[in-house]
Amino acid sequence: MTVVTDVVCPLCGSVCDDIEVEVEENKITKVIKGACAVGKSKLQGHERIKSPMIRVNGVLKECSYDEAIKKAAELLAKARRPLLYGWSSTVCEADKVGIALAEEIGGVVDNTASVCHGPSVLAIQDVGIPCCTLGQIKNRADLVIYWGSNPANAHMNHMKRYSYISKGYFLPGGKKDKKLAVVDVRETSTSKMAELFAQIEPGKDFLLFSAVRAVLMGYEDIVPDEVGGIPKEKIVTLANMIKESRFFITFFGMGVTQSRCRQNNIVNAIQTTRAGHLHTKGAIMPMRGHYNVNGFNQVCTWETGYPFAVDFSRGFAWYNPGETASTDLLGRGECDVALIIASDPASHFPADAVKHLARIPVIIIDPYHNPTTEFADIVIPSAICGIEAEGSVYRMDNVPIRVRKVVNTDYMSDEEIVERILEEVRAIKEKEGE
Amino acid sequence: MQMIKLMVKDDVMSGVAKIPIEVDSLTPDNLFGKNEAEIKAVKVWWGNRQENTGDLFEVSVDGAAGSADEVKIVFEGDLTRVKHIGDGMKAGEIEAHGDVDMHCGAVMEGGRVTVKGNADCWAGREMRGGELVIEGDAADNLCAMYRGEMTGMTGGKVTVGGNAGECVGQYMAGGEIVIKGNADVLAGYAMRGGRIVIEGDAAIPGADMIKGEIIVKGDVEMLPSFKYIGVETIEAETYDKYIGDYAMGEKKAKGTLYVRKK
Amino acid sequence: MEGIKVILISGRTIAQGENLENKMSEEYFNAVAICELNEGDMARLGVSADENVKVKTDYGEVVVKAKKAKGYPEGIAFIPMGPWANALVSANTRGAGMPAYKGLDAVITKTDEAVLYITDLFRKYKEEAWKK
Amino acid sequence: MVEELRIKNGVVYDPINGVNGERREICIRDGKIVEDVMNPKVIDAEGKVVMPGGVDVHAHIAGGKVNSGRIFRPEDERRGREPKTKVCRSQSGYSVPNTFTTGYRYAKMGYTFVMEPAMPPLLARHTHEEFIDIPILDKAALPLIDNNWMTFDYVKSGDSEKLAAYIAWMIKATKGYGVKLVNPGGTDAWGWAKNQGLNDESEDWGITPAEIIRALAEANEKFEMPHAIHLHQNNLGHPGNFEMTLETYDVTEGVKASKDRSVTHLTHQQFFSYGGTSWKDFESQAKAIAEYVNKNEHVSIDTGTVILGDTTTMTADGPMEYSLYQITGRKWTNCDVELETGAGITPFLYSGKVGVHSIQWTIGLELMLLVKDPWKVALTTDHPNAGPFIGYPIVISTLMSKKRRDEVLSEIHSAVYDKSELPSIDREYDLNEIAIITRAGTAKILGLQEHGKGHLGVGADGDVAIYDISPEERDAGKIQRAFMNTKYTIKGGQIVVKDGEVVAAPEGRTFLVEPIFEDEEIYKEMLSDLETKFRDYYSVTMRNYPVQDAYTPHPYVIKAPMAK
Repeated sequence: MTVVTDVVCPLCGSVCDDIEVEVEENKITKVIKGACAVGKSKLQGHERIKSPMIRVNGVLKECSYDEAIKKAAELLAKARRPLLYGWSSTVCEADKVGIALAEEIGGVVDNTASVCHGPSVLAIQDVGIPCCTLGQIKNRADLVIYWGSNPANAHMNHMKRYSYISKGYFLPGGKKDKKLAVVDVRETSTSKMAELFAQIEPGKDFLLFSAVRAVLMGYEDIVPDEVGGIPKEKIVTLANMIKESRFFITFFGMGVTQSRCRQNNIVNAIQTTRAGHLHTKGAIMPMRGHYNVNGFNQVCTWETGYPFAVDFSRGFAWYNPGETASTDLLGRGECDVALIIASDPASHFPADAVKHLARIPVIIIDPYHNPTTEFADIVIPSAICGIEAEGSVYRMDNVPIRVRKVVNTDYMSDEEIVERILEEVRAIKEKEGE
Repeated sequence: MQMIKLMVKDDVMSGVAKIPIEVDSLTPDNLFGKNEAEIKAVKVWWGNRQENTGDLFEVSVDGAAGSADEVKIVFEGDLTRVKHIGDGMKAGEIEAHGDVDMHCGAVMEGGRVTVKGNADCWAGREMRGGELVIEGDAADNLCAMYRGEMTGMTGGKVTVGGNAGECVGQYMAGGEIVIKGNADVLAGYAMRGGRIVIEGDAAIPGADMIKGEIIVKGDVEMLPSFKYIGVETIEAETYDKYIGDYAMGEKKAKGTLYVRKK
Repeated sequence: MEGIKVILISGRTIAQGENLENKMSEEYFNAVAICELNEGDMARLGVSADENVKVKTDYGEVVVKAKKAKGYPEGIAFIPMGPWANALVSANTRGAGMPAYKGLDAVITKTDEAVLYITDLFRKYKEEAWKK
Repeated sequence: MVEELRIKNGVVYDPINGVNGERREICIRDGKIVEDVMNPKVIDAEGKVVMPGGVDVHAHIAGGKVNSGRIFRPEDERRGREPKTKVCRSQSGYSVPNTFTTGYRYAKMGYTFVMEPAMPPLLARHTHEEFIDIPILDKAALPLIDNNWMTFDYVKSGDSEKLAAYIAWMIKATKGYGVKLVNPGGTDAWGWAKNQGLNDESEDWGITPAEIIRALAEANEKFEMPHAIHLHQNNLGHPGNFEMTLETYDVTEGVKASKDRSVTHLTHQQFFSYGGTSWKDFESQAKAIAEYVNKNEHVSIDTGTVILGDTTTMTADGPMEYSLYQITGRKWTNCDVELETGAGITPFLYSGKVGVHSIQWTIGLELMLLVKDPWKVALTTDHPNAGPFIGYPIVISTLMSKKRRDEVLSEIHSAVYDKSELPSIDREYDLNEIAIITRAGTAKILGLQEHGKGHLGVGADGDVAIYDISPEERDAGKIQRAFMNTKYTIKGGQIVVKDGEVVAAPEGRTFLVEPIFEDEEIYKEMLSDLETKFRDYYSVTMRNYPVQDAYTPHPYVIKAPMAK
């Protein structure tokens, strides 16, 4: 038995990197400290896909990696509108190869951000984002606002490591030195801890942001008595909490990005932070889901100029979520082959988009069986990044961390698999060119 | 006058995947002076490959034109996956018989596009001039900006016979949009100039606007950051007048929102 | 039996997160194929915990188990993020790339129909896909 | 296989070796300049100008804030896009191009080395990851070490040995090249939305920016570092800041350089050469700055010359970006980095119609024309702050042609005639001086001439730019075109650009400096202090912090022993 320290958790966007595990016979047998319940579950693993498979007469049959990769390359090389989706639960090194593959085949490459914080990115493209790393919050933020986000359930270590419950240089007393405000449509375990909880009517976030902004800008007089179910008094209290803080941070979740006004809720949230900044110091940050959803966005941006939903049909990058995001391509029935990696659109896309997966050839690369495997024609199992393979990931605050390889494996890594597919595609194209 | 008919071939849209055709090369400016064979050879993008127009469309040419102004292109067949109709056109006329896909009339500078059906997102995106008529509904981001730009439509006129989706005229700086039906959330978002008339209902119009004019004749879900000024009469109708958006600060809040009195 | 009108939201839960990579399991099914409602709404529907309800939107319908939960105002229902919630969501992203997963208008009725297990749900999708 | 190349008949400018426009032959073997070759591929450069590969001393080409600039400017990305070719990846962007494009465009201008001058240590991995994706160029990066709480502690306690130990650790941990300072003290104060002038004492730490600058300069000189401290001082971009600029220059006077170079390299001084009391009476004070540089040996500068047009500004100077955004009301991104630094980004349009912008444009040129010794001044646009690097050929042609300057002056805001010296300056750069401010001098400033950059002597890297222009050419348009697209660019002996097209895109190297701190006892004490910082205040563990070797697949390591 050996103890491995400083293990990086490959689960959510918090990317906790102080985890200790016990390894025995090439398996993580115990998580000693650092990980939350969800992280522990990931680190200790589940039932794996045993072998690559190809669907023959409706049934998945085991085959070799070579066969599966070759078949996948053939499908992709001839596709007219291929989609390469996922990329958030793998490392940046794999993402890079994926982008090169998309470019090679004139495909659309997109990651899970498009159904998660894609709208946040669109908002940043409108107005930018005053942000900071999580340690800055831990050391300075005396007002923490969670808006449409429930970290107690979705990012369980977040408050303890980085925000409300953590102790920092200028806030040695931890939560005694801080205030917590929560805006949500329902009571949550997070809202119960808050000094101010505004229970907003669904779909009214945009209005509430505008009201808080108007107060912060000095126009309390024009704000009506109630906005989105929140009395004016409470709106003014929230604005005053912002004004009186030394450093405020708003964390927002999908409660804001997925409801009415979507990306424009975030535009308004950012504008509200800018208005608060006229009085004090403020920052705002999306609560990113997958541990490397941000990493793909980073890599895709430096390689193509755009963070996700990039369409290479014409040889150069064209970016237009709403047209070039995965749900658009599947929901509108545009795409003719899909490669899915490190994600599960069958579980997370609207039914009509999922149904299109049933109509077209689907290649899936993943360590685990998941509902998308039900639709797959080619299944390629891979090593688990952060446990069996190493590489770069980007935390929700853009801090790059290298996840570790803790145990050995016979599975090929995502990076190797995609690289091999790319090589096969190039070989096919070269042959065609002759 | 020259009439060019382009009918999408049936088999093009009959596959399992409906792959969009992008026809920004098929504008009066570009087709003027070409004969039928030459038009058939004009390249259009179909997914990740370029094809001859003649392979995807039945092409017929009738009459002659002395300039692009005298060219009229008629699109027929299943147009629901035909994108960029009239994108960038400067002169002449396009008529689309049916529902059209995204970016219809985007960046157009002159001429006229008529859609005898609905138009999908980004119709009239960054429009500079000319006229766009959508007889049915317009989907979201009608006459909006491209991502990240601070300028949307700057000129021309757009009329929508039915309803319009979210963010009509986002970052609009000039020109006029008339919606006969309702407009979904955030019409005139971050508007900097020009005029939007909504004859039906509107939800939270005018957010972050700093200039320009929005007129709503139906019901309005108001933002909490507009200031009521008083009553004004426009074309013999009485309107409540608001100034905003005060969320942008008083110095910038120079947009006007008129709501017809019931 | 007449249904009730609700606004439907979805989101992550701990149990859903723990079984993210274990979706073909009983645990995931139990964690996700559910609809949380407040006590009043449960009573209005005439269902008790673990009885089945049918949830319907403009875009689809799905049968899930009703669960009583605290913290919700009347008229708000919650289905954890996952395939059952997504049966009710439109694939039209309204020019944003992102479906509207939250804030859907829905009608809930009590039902005797069974909750489809994940493989059955997707078998149904496959059949429907080719009907189109 | 031995790769050999002979460039014959070219007119060579190699200032480090005293070659000023002479017909010389250049031979390359195995990527290095050699005396002679046996079976070379021959390039006939008859009537053309031959220079060493360009060396950029300061351009923000990679890392967290550059990428944040790309992310929030899809409208910039759609300018200048090019489809993929057999050699090149797809290209996007104008002021914040994608990584591949950055490599191709520099190579087309004849550049082969670029210094990324601001790497937040906590985000260092990001910078190196982007480096891997910038083809052709050799690169290095300067970690920001001036707003770090560890630095503050040691400046406060006056513990210069531990400070030296810390910067040695930091440069190694980040795989960096030297010491970068950006608004020392002020960037940390921005954590509370405040800022600091040169002699303001920090409320939280009880030290002044001047003390930080002096201490880091002294710590840097404890090693034989190839480069001076690289300083973006306090008070950037404000009217009347030239006085503080001159005071800042004085701060490191008397510090003894450990090598033959300046003690302080002051970057993009255009932004620090402002007179007046507000934007209304704004004027150039480039002359005062240039005079100081002319008289003193402990400073070198680069210019940050303005390219008129739209660009993306980005700097670790968070408060400065905030004030810029307040002026324009355009989009604004800020990122504070815990215990270390920060960054701000906002788009900006330099318009010839605006008086202030027009004067800013003159200042960057004045600095280059008024500093007499070209070895002390380097051409930069502080890419992309004063304009994108692809504007260099415009600047070069403007320096070489008084006529062009007069043409521009007559087209932009007339304030330039009252508020700037530029209209009265007659000096025109020659090609030798251009070679100094774009490669020879910049290589010397960075200490790279000992490592094969900036010259064409035997043993140097086979990095050569061949410009299709006669040495006598005075036409600004022709000069600009020639410097925009080389006839040939050769990198490490390989032809990478031919007739303005990228024909090969090999991977470049990363240059790293390893300072060697000798006193183990002191080093251990410093490590123990650092462990406390990680345990209590950082959000990552100390073991996960240093940049792993995987991020520098082609390293070139320069050892920096303790100074004698």
